[in-house]
Amino acid sequence: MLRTWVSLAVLVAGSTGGAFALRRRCERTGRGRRFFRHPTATTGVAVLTFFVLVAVCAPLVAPYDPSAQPDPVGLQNRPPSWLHPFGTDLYSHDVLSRVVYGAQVSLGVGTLAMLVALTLGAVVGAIAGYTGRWIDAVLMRLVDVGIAVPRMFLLLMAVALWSRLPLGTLIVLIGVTGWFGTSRLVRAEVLSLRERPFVDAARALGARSGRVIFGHVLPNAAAPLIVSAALGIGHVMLLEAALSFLGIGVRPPVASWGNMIADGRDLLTIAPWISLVPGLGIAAVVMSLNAVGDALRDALDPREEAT
Amino acid sequence: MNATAPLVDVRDLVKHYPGERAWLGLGKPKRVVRAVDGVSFTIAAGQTLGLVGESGSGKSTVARTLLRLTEPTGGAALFEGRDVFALPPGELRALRRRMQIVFQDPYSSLNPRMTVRQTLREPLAIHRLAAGADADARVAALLDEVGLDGALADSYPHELSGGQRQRVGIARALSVEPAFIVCDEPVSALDVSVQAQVLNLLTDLQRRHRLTYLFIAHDLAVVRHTAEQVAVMYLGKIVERAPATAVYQGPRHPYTRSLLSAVPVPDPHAPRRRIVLSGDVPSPANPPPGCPFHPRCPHPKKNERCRTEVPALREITPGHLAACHFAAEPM
Amino acid sequence: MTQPGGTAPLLAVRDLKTYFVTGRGGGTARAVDGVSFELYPGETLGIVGESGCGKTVTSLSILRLIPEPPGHIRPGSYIEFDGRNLLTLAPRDLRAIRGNRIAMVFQEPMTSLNPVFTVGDQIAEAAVVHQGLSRGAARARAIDMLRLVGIPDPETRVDDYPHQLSGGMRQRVVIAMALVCRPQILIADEPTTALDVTIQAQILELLERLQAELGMAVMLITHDLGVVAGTADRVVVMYAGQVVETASTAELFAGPRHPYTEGLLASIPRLDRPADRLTSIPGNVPAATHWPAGCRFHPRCPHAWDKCRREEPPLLDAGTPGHTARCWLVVEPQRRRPAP
Amino acid sequence: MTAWLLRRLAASVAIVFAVLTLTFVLIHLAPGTPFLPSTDDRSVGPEIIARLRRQYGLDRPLPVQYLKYIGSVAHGEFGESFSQHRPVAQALADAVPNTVLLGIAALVIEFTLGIALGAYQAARARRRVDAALSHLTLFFYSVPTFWLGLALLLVFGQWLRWLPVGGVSDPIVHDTLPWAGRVFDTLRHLVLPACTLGLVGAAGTARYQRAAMLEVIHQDYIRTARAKGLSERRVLLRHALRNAVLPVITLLGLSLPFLLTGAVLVETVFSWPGMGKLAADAIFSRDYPVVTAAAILAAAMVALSSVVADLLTALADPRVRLGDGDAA
Amino acid sequence: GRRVGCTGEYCGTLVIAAPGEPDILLPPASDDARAAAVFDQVFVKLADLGPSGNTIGDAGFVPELAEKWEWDNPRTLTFHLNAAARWHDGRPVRAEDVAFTFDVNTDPAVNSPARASLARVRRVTTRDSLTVVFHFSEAYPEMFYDAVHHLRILPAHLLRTVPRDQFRTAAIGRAPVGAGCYRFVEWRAGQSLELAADSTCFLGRPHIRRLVWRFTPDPTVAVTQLLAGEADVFEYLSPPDLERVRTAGDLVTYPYAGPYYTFLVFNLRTRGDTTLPHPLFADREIRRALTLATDRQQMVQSVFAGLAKVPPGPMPLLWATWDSTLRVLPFDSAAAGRLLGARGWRDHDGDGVRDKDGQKLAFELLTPTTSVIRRQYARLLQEQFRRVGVAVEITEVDNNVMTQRLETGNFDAALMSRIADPSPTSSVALVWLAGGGSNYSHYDNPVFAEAYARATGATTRQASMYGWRAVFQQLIDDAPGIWLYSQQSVAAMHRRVADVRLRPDAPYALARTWRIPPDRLIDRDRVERR
Ligand SMILES: Nc1ncnc2c1ncn2[C@@H]1O[C@H](COP(=O)(O)OP(=O)(O)OP(=O)(O)O)[C@@H](O)[C@H]1O
Ligand SMILES: Nc1ncnc2c1ncn2[C@@H]1O[C@H](COP(=O)(O)OP(=O)(O)OP(=O)(O)O)[C@@H](O)[C@H]1O
Ligand SMILES: [Mg+2]
Ligand SMILES: [Mg+2]
Repeated sequence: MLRTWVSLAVLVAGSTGGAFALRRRCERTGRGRRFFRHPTATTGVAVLTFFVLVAVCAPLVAPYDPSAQPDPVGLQNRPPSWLHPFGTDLYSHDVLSRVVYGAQVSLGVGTLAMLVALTLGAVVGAIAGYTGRWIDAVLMRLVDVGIAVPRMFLLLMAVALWSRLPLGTLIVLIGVTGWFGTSRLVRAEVLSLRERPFVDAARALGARSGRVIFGHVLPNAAAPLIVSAALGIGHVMLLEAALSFLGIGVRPPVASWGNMIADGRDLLTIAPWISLVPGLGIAAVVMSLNAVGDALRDALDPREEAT
Repeated sequence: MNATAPLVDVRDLVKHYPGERAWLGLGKPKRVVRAVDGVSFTIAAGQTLGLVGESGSGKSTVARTLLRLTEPTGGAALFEGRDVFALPPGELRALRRRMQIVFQDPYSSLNPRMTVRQTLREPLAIHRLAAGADADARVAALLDEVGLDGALADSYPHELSGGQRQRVGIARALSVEPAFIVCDEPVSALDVSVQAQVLNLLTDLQRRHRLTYLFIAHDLAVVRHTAEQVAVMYLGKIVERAPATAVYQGPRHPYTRSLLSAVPVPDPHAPRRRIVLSGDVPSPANPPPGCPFHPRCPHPKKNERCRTEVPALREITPGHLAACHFAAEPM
Repeated sequence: MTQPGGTAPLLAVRDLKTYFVTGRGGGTARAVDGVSFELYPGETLGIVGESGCGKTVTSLSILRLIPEPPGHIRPGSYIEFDGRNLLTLAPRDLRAIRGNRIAMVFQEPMTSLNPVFTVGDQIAEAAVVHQGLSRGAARARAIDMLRLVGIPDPETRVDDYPHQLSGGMRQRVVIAMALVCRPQILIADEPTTALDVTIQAQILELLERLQAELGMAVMLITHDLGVVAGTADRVVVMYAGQVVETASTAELFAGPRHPYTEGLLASIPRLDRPADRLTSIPGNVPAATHWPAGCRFHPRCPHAWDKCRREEPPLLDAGTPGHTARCWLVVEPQRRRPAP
Repeated sequence: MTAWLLRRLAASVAIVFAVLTLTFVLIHLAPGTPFLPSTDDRSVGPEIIARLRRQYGLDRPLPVQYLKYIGSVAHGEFGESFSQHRPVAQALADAVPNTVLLGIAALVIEFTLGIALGAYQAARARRRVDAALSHLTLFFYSVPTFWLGLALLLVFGQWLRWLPVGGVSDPIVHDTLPWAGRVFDTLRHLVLPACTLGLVGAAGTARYQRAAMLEVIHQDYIRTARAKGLSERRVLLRHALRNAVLPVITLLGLSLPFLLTGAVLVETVFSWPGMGKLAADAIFSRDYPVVTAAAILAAAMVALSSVVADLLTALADPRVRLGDGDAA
Repeated sequence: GRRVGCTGEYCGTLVIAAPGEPDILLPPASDDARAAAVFDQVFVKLADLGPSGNTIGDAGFVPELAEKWEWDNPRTLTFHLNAAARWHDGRPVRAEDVAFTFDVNTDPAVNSPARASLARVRRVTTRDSLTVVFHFSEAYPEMFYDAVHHLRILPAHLLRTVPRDQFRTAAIGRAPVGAGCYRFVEWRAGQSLELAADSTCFLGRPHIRRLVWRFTPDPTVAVTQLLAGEADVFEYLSPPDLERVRTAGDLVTYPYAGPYYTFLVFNLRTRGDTTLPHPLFADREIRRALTLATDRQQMVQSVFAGLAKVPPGPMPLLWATWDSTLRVLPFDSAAAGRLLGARGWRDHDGDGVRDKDGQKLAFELLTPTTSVIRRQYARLLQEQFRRVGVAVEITEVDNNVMTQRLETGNFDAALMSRIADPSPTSSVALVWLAGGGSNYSHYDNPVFAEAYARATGATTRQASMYGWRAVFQQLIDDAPGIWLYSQQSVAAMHRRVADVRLRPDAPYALARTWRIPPDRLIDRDRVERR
């Protein structure tokens, strides 16, 4: 327990200190200043750093094994106490330990699924936008179809129909159903970049399409992509929680914040801490991601850069 | 014309942009934008052709199609005797070492995420001209050539002023040692003081490297200082083409005449005989029938023929071509 | 045309300082730094200078349209109109002047019209606000104004949206919008810069005609000395947030006293005087956050000597009445070096 | 305009058709068959399952099933629900109005509240109210929808008992009430689910609207409006808001898929018998005909809503002319 | 407040919170528990189970549609119908209706859940319009029970035209017509179902005027409605919900012996191939060892806090066969470890999991997502098995998928819950006899089959009890499953409802006798339907 408190204290100090240190470093560049000018950016960075550190150092921070059920009779649904700072759940699991390990899963699912979606969206969008003509038309019609089915329906269908999904597949599925918007964004960005003289200049110099797309177009489309990725991770975390709520998300005994909320849902009135803590965890992380995303949007805005 | 074969020979260049894309075949008939509609000219090696016209007259389109940044709809463009429009992609890339372009907007013609050095090294890498320290030396030489401080090599475009950026753009074009450079309004976005610097630089470079220029401008005064030959475009067509002096001293087309008169002269005592044209440039998607200029034409003899018959670009005096039914007659 | 002399100025700008706190680059952009000039009834005053020298900020400061933050007009600045200091006026009183007695035409005709309202609505709006025009009267007024600025077929054009008009027509609409309340002063900030030469000629022609018809004073801001030469009665040349030279048009072009003005004139490519090489001013306009010490033009000046680096010259009387220049050469003409 | 509409509708039909195919393929790729009893109380002989499969045409080869299905959908028939023992069309007819009601209510909250908040914040940009509201909207934007729903339900339904905890109407008194009473009853039931769905959306809209408004405020025409001597109020409400709302209208068309996603959760939490719940239940019970029909319907709604959003944009924005924008 | 409205004895609106909706309201087409609750009100049987719950002979059965009955001989049973009985459309109930009902329920095309019970009824004939005769192929103890318990009498005049293979989608299934004391009023899909009292009911006028089922997606929401005062009854509280309900002042709880029991079933055949023995569970000793390893008492305590009991064998509290003298396997993890070690399963590599010949002692435990309690149990079991070196992977699947995997034998072990008839006869046969439709473990022991035959052939209550004891002892010893819990059901009801009697096998069967005293009426009781 002592170890937990100490490591938590260290992590809080580390992330806050880290955020401020980063802020001091970044203040030297215009972009960094624009980023930290946002009132919530520093807090956002600190909170995110904290949760990432918690996830990474889970074995250090968690006081107990997250799936241990030391006493399913005596330790059920216990309110927070010194030994169990966030209480225990129905199975006598320590909620704190599960929240800590759940951070790994939730952040992991969010990040990985977002990466999948981002990659797909960027590639499809870039190809559609740059090549144009029928390839563009075909890809964009595909995206129209993808957007037309509410993502939840698609996921429900896939997850429910195939029933036993390993975590990896779930991540891929969430990613695969989430790139449509990104690809439109990238395409629009590429379409406008394609008309920019510096792209013409590269072509006039004899650069091949690959070099033009990856060397000139995509890096300049990166800013909105990064922003949408930051916001997207939060979105995926919420989605994972929703799937878990419907009973088809991350499978126990693996803890994710989503399935913890789902577990505690029936006990909301008698043991609210079970779902309150992971719920606040999600809200905190998603809020920070949004705050950081907003700040990034400003920091990376090319319009600001021109002046 | 010089006795030698021209370096660039553009014949009947046509570029139509399809207007509306009909979706599922249910759309209205397409409206074609006739951005360039049969333009021909030649440029002798080491010389400059000034291409002048109002916004939307198709100047940039000529430039872009000539370099095949946009595929032409028709016509031919001979460069050193070979038709640029007919080259397969591989040969086209090789040819791109020989012809280059400088853009109008110094702010958007440089990749904002590349330093000056990266920008200048890229063409060297593409054409495998130099690498490593060799390339750095080339970059330094190029910067020196366009009159930029070598210390600027590691700056990003947004850290440079407009004039400096335009110099980087010129250096980039020079980096592959081309014979021919298309300058698409290279000074329009610059302040007068800087504009003069850049114009001088271009003139110096031309002398030093025996460069050939297609110099595009909307300002006849700018072209006056650079071009041996001048072509005036209106609505996708060349309406007058002649040696510079001939154009400035004896314009044959009423459009050229009014353009000349509209240029503000920085002299309060200069006699002002502004020929103010009525109305705006018509849209190339919907050009007027007959002479494209007739709705705005101030020519006293304008008549029914102008409304119905397209005047051909014909030689009025040796080397002086104009597309006006009354070009031969004195005004 | 009225010459400065017996008449009192309509508008007097005294020591106007407008600064921007940029936050980045760690500094304050002294965009306008002690500008003074007068505008007399009925005259056309040209304000020229290169990009970034503070022309737009000057004009915006007059009607207090500077975005705050980041900008602010320094205390001590003074803009007199109609016997009152515009800079200390209550917002309500200021609004009664804006668009009513002093109107502005902005640089970008494309963006200074609201895309979602008809041009008729926008033209008449100032009249509706200031004069309480009814709907019908407003429309009639809009049509009148369109006719005044020479737009063909005003009865139908009045219902058009800005995007349905060409650039030249839009600029006419913007002018009509400014003139709807018959202001005493029209501030036109580069009204022709975004336009083609032929259209520029049309608009300049129009402004001249309207000034003659309506008898207002015009402040014509431009970077093109050619435009000034043909239209303005007097010229104020700005550089680096300051006025560097003021003179009547004829005098300025005949005998510029500031090397910057000279340089500007020389670097203009001219139809009437073809030259092989243009004369140019070396270097670039410095950033507004880092004006050079001493004379702000000294790094680019071919004649600069120690004093220029050390001491900032005031606006010095350059001989003829109304001709001033901010250059030590006015008092030490022997320092002038012959052209190379 | 008519041509544009026809074209867009044709495109929508194509999209719906593609969704139909997608759903069909997805479902038939999935392991597991329908017609297994849902309780383990009693066993159904294989011969009976076989008969049921025959009865529902599930014994045919897939392409045949697919073609037959397309044929019947073209005639407006979606087959029989396996689990509800009635035509799918009927099940949908019961569910869709509820979802439409919920969706419209949520949209109204989302956009009126969102636009008002966002505009207000932009007008007070960088002041303390703005910051406070920013945090608030960010919070609502970041909590899981169902969590918010559960919390509202607990507080307003169970503890305070101000509002009903679920359903579309009070089954006991609804039919006995006069017209106005029924409307009131339905509204009372609508409040919590619509707020849950609407608040999350409103938070997003407010953030978007604030950004759009801030962007517009820096436009030249706002400066022009000020230069005319207009009051700040008139500048903001007449000149700025109108323009800032335009991108939000486009958002309206895009928000429907999110709304339907949210509806799955909110309808579950609040026992709101709408499409989201119908679809989720059908998926869990492998009620293929209902799943496919719900997906088709959702796709049709999304496709139509984007057409409507474009129409609205065209109405609100004179620059947009329907007819020459390509469909992309 | 609607102050005016119904007053007196026969008012009252009872709102039943129902997590889930009936599939179809036609008895032969549905085996849904939600539907059954409605059938109990809308349809009548010839006779119904009495308070004793006896299923042997006709003792204790109470007359319903049949006023009286007599045995013509041991295989012929004659029922005399109540002449006052009327269908809800006003027509009298006739003997043909009973014969028709029998016909429908035995038609394979209809596939009625009652079909199996009626296997030994050869035919049903009518003697006159009010007399029906059941002819059995043999005499056996539960023949009366079989004849009446599953047969809800249908209106022949309305159903004759419905093709037999379309009963599942018949329109009348969504607007049923029966002869029970409540008649169907309205079914709002996804929302509610309403019945109204038939004041002329031949069984006596029901006191409560309206019965309304309010559908909710799950039990939690159902309880929430109860707590919010929007519903009056919920008959199946889970332990946490019970805790919630106890805090509410206007609710009363009614415990009743439940029909549910749950066990872990071992697949005795290889996963996915029912012809080969299972590598682990074919071995009786391993099954017994795993049973020894589970502390079932503690689990019941943990999950149910007294709301369930550890059953001696696979049986619900409801059955009369519940017998505490059965010899059960105790919780003894040391013994379990010894037993496993003796079979060669030791932790050779020290990873905490026993292994043998490189094979780990590990299996997959299937559990449905829909059941909170079974999910909870799965995790508790996982932990307990872990302690004896057995690794369990829990797979939560949808009920359908679970059923499918059980049917195809594609599983190692699963948590099965069963809702039982009042009599063990059919249930035990179905689950444990070779060839039984739900014998997913593929348990096949001739000794057991013989014991079963003896138990069901017994003619006295005592002999029957004795026989069942042998049946269950055999099951316990062979341990084809681990008998986890039998639930004590608890209903929660608004305190204004009086005279509440809940029958364990059908909590609402006696709803027509419940009462709301006139002085306790609340607003919704007085509402008059327009
Ligand atoms: N990609 C395109 N698609 C459709 N029309 C185009 C495209 N590019 C140019 N046009 C049209 O072609 C015409 C000529 O354009 P171009 O850019 O060549 O004119 P320009 O003379 O260079 O004008 P500017 O002085 O403004 O640069 C214009 O009417 C323009 O609208
Ligand atoms: N909103 C602002 N924030 C910060 N600095 C500003 C702002 N507006 C103007 N400035 C600064 O004020 C200086 C003068 O700008 P101003 O727009 O008056 O120049 P100008 O003479 O009108 O140039 P142009 O010809 O480009 O219009 C610029 O250097 C700019 O950096
Ligand atoms: Mg161009
Ligand atoms: Mg300006």
